[in-house]
Amino acid sequence: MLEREVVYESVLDHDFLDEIYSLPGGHEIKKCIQCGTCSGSCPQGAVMDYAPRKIFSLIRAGFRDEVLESNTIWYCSSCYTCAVRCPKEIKITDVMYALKRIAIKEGKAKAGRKAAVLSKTFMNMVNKYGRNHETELMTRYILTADPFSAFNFMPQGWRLFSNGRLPIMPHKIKNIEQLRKILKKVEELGEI
Amino acid sequence: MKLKGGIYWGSGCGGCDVAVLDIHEKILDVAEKVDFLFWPIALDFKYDDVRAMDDGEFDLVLYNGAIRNSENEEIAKLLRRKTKTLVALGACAHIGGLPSLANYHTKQSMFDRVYSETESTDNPDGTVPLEKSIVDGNGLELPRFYNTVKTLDQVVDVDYYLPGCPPVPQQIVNALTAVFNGELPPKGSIIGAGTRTLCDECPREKEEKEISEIKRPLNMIPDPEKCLLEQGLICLGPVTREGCGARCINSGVPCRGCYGPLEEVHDQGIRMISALASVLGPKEEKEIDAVLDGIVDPLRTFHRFSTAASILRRKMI
Amino acid sequence: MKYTYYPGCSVKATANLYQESIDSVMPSFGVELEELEDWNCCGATAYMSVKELMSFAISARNLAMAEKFHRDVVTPCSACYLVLNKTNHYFNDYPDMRKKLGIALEAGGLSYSGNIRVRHLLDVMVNDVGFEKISEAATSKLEGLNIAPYYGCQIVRPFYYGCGACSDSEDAFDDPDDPICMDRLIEATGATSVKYSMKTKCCGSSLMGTEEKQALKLCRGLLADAENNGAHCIVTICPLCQMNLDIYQPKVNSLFGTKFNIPVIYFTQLIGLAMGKKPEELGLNKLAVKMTEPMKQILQGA
Amino acid sequence: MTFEPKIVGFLCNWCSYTGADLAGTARIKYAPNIRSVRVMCSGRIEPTFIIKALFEGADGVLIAGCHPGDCHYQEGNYKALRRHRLLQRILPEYGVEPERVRLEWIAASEGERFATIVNEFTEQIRELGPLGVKESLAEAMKDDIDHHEEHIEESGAANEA
Amino acid sequence: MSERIGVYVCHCGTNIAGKVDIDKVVEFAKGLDDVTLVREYKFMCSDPGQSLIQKDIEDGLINRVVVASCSPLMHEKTFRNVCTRGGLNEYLFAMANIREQCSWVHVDEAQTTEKAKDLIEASVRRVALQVPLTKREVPINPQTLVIGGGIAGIQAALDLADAGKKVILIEKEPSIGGHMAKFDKTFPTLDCSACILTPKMVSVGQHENIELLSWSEVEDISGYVGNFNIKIRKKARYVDAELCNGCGACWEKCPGTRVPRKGNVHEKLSLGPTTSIYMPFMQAVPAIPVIDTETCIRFKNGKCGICAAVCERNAIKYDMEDEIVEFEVGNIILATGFQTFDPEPVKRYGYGRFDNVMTAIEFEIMNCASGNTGGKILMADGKEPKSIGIVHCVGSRDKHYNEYCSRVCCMYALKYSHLIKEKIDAEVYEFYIDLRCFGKGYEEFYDRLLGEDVRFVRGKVAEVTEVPIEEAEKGKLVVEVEDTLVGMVRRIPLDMVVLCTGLEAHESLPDVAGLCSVSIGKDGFVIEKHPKLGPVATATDGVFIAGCCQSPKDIPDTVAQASAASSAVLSMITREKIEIESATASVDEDKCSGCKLCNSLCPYLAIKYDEEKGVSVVNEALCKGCGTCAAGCPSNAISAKHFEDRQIFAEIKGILSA
Repeated sequence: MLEREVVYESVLDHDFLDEIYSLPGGHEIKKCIQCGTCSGSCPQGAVMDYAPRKIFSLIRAGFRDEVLESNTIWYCSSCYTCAVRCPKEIKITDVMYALKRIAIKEGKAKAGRKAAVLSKTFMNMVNKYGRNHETELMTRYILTADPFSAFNFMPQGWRLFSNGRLPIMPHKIKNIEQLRKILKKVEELGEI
Repeated sequence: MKLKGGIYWGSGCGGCDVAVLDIHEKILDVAEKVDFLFWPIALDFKYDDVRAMDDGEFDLVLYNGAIRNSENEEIAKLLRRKTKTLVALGACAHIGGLPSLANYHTKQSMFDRVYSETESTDNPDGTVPLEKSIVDGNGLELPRFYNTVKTLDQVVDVDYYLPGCPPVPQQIVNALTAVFNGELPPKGSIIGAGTRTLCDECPREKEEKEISEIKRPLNMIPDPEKCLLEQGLICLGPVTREGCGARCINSGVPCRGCYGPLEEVHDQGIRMISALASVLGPKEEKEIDAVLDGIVDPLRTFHRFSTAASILRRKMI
Repeated sequence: MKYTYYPGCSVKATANLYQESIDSVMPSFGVELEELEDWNCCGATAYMSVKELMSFAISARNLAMAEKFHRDVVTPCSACYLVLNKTNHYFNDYPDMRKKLGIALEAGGLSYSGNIRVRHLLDVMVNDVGFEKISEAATSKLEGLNIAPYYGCQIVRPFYYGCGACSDSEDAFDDPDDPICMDRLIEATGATSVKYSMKTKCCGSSLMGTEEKQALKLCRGLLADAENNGAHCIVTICPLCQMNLDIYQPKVNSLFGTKFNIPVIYFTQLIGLAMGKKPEELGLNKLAVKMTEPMKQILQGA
Repeated sequence: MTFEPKIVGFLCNWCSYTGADLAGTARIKYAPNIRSVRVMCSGRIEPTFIIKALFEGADGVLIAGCHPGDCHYQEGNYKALRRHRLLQRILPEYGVEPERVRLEWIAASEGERFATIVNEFTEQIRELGPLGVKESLAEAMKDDIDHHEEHIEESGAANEA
Repeated sequence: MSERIGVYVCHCGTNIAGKVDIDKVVEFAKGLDDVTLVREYKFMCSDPGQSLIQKDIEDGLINRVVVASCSPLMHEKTFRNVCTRGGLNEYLFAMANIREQCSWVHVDEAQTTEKAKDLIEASVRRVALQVPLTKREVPINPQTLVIGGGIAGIQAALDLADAGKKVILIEKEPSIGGHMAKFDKTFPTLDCSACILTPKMVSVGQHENIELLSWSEVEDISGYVGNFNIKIRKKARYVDAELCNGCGACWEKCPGTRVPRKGNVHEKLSLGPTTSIYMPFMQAVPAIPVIDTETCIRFKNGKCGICAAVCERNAIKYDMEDEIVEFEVGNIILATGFQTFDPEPVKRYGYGRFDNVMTAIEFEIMNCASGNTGGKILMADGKEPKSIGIVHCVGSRDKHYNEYCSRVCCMYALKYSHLIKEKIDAEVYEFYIDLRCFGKGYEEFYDRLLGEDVRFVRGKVAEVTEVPIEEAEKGKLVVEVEDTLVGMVRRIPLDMVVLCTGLEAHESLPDVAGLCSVSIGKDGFVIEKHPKLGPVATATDGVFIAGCCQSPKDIPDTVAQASAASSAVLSMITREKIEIESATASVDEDKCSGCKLCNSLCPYLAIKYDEEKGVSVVNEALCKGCGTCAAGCPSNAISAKHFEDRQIFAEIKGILSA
């Protein structure tokens, strides 16, 4: 968290709200009434730098770095409880996704370094095979994110393996070319 | 002095000519009063005979059939010049009639269909009629086939309209009698038909309407006493001019609208859409659609005879 | 009843026991699941965190391929269920998105009109098959077996806004806060559904890989409430929930000093047990937390 | 010049016209392509009006009435809905995209919604391009002898008489 | 006939002129067919503006008028009056809306100007085809129907009756009094609800000008302003009102148990006896019991009859049947009131699952001295709670339920805090989002509460749960909420939770509103004629509204609106006559073939088939001019006056002519 005694307008990014607002799913965020239903409902609220409600306040005020560098977005586990309950029907979970994407893109995902690595690894896996290969995913993720944590994952991996739940070979879809063409086209079109 | 008359057959089925003959022995009375100087279906006169006449020499010309090709139009214009009174006889000349259903297609698509695509076509060389061709060294010219079928009054000025497919013979007699007696209504009027809709003539019992299912005549035997529309049959009676004597209705067949719309009704078919949709039972989109699914080919059903006279007249191209 | 089946990646791997039980149980109810040929990953939550349009595009590939069969798509995985539904809604709700996805699919020779309904296998079981048939098939009544119905989060929030009152979301088949269909399904098998207030609370899902301690804490809460309410086992409907609660249960115990020993099984396995099928047939031998003695006794009694 | 769609709106007096007024009172900006015709009830709107508007040069027609259940005259809007459903079935046969004739429920309180719908609809029509009934009809007449633009004018006038 | 049309273009200050090039528009209008003069003025609706038009008419310069200014909904009447004053039939006037739907909503000046031109051309073409219509007058029946006997209906009925006018007051419950009869104290003055309401109820019961029909429902309303025909169903009470003296012997001996309706009334709580024959509460007016046939043993199996046996006056009549009575009235006041939001679908708050989660109205009844806890605040197990949480905005300000704010909840919630503090020694938590204390003395009341040790937590409650995490939470209800001012999520164990459910329009409103053709907004409340300037009238002449059928209100506002409605009715009655719609439909009998297609289209049953003539005819007194029949008539025999086909075609042609 950045420490400031007084916040000067000049350091705030007043386009941030519109940046989020213009995304699909972001259009309700201006309607937030700061009721706190989201924060109160969030299973991770307690360990977040800012609970979801505060994130919306920060976005609104233009605290771009605080939001993107917070651990909040990386603690969101996509349970959608907040989104279901939000009286203004703000797609909170989707806003979190949007923030994750911006943070990754701009290299601000320090607090979520591991999550970002996991997500990227996952994406590459899918782009490569068309499907997720859990064994390879975890191996690659651990090696990239934190090789020393490997021992921490071993008991679980063993439990899966010994119970016949860990396939060694990945499954590649037959028409991976088609999938790649689609992805290539998306790349050309650019994100929304 | 005998009147000079002519009857011409444009794009039609010839039914109107037959209807004229269907006045039976009264044709003698007519013949007594009228000298027919042009009637291709019955008498051997040539176009040049007409061209040789003075302008306005005919007292009366009955033109039946729509304007489908350049010949129809050319002769319509010729006859217009040569006659004092021009009557559009029958649905085709009046509102386009069945031929004008072709307006939902283009000339090209019709030619493709007729000369190469139909199941029974045997045309290995792909021969299609050409406007100009050389046959045995001689030039041959065919009338130009138009993209759009038109009513008579869309190409020439028309004095009176005698609707119906075909018109009721008695109405033809009445109309001719009126001409003989010089008792014609103002120009542009409909003669030989009433001013209200067919429901006025229809003897069936009518109640308040709420239609929850559309049926087809082939699937049911209608109650002989009750309004056909109320029984779910698409009957164009409510949007069609009376005058036919409810012939179809009396035979248990719903009206198809050949007498055309009433005065000030701009589009007979669209009017029917409004009227019919107004009295459907359901309120939910899905249920409405379910009822509407029962109408096979609504556009052509509602505009069976009146396409050429309708507001849009044809499919966009 | 024929459906297009979209198993999802986990069901083909770490949750293969789920698939085994589905294969074993479903034919008895006349539920025919024809697997969508050459399906690809739905993108889950991770893909969405990096690229949005791409994640919708890969997800839409599945829907486009499924559309030509004009059947509902059924998936046993809550995450796939949510993501595919979400794709549908974004596709239909945002014209710009629809346009771009259309172009992208076209590049792959596909097209999609947005009209495929995606359903969870649980929905099919309770609404198309019905409790009555389940009850009829449950020849070995599981009397005395106390079960905590654990729905997890994503299944009850298929399209998460507008479904607070449930009725206005066509996808929702149960309440997002207090679903009851699995409770009733459990009762239909003859077992007892225990009061389980944590039925829709999050298990931590993918946080288990990144913020393990937090995820384990959530699992502890879920296990504790089940134990406190006297559950012999937990029944779930989602591969990830099952993995977190099952594979990580020993770790929860070691971290928090608890002594949980609660098997976490799939609802299809439960139905199979009620039908008198052998545990191996249902993949129950693949559980990390094995069936407990009291459970076995009840099953033997049944 | 870019194509500026011409849109005719048939608005019911009680809900939709009032809603459109509200957009004005609230100064919500929207595309200037719509011109409204006020009728007392959406039930007054005849499909003939719509076809006529297309014939006169409209590229799109918006019909707006009270939400179901809110009709000031109880059920006029249901009649509008049914007519619209039926009309939608025949438009493609004319070669007119059904999207060009849109039915919406707009309440007196929904100024913003009115503006959104108009913007959306305008863009949709812009994408579809000009309808050009008159041009199309002229095109269809091209190979007729003595073809003159007047014929269309005349027949238009005849229809109106 | 050559028309001489005058076009008047209004600048509306800069409202129009700022965006529309007036000069161009004027130039354009001058070139239109039949237009003989075009004038512009800063404010056409001002006196000088109006005089301009009037003078031109009087001078014989013009015989049709087009004003291009604001919306017809704003000033159509004004300019019609100008025409009338100038001696021109008011239906020879048309308005082009170049402000609300033009200058105010578009950005590009050139395009806005073009649009203004098109709209003016449309009006010019239209007005050329308009025809004079005559105004019609009908007498007004001085009797008034008031629907609903809550405080709104009571106040309106008394005001009218005191002015010497006859009133029929109908109430669907056995007694009048409405919700106010269930309250103990009223905020912010804390005066006793019964003490101020009961005298009014008694006056209603005794007033010579009021015919009170309780336990009755409106069956049908037909007719129009000044002349409504009303059918009312008097439901069978099974007690003869003439004979009963309200002694209470019947319900004291009744063995049946009534289950109070779901929704507003908790099963365990009731003001009156919970027997099958019952009085809703002791101060009921009329003080006559009713038999609840659903639970009455006699009605279930015929085996009882105790009430009839104990009734000394033989007032019990099991064979009583519903009765339909008819009235004629000139005006109607809707006062159907409210019901509270049913919180059961909000599963996370646990209503219906946890015994000690209750709704506001249940808490009111619990606090009411005549309720069956005798005014004591008790938990389900009969013990006094040690801590109570009051949850605001339940079902309110929430897109899933009701988007609006119910206005009264904050205040009654504060009242509860006060009552709790006054009655028992319990901790009270108010979970609020915003405290809206805007009325007279309201903020002062809040200020007072702040001093009464109430714990205010700003945050919408996320969940009420029974799952304990720590020892202190065992056996309690735990509220999970983010204290948004602190920024922390808190878990607060409580004994009792009161849900401040919002107000919704009463479930009977849609039916009743439908009967009198009044529109309901998407919030479920009646749409008033004008939100600011016509708050008690509706779009249907002769139908007025009072109280919560229009929007959530507290008692002072309700009473004020009820008095306003009755004074509006009085001013109608005093006029004795009223003008009715001239722009009706009419059938051209020469064209009508009697197909009867239109007969079912009219919502007002104004079209009847004339057997003799064989045509359908419109009863113009009933016709409201919607024009649906004209659109449906297959033979064009029906025309909608002032909205004739040719006029609309001209308008279409006009707007598309550019």
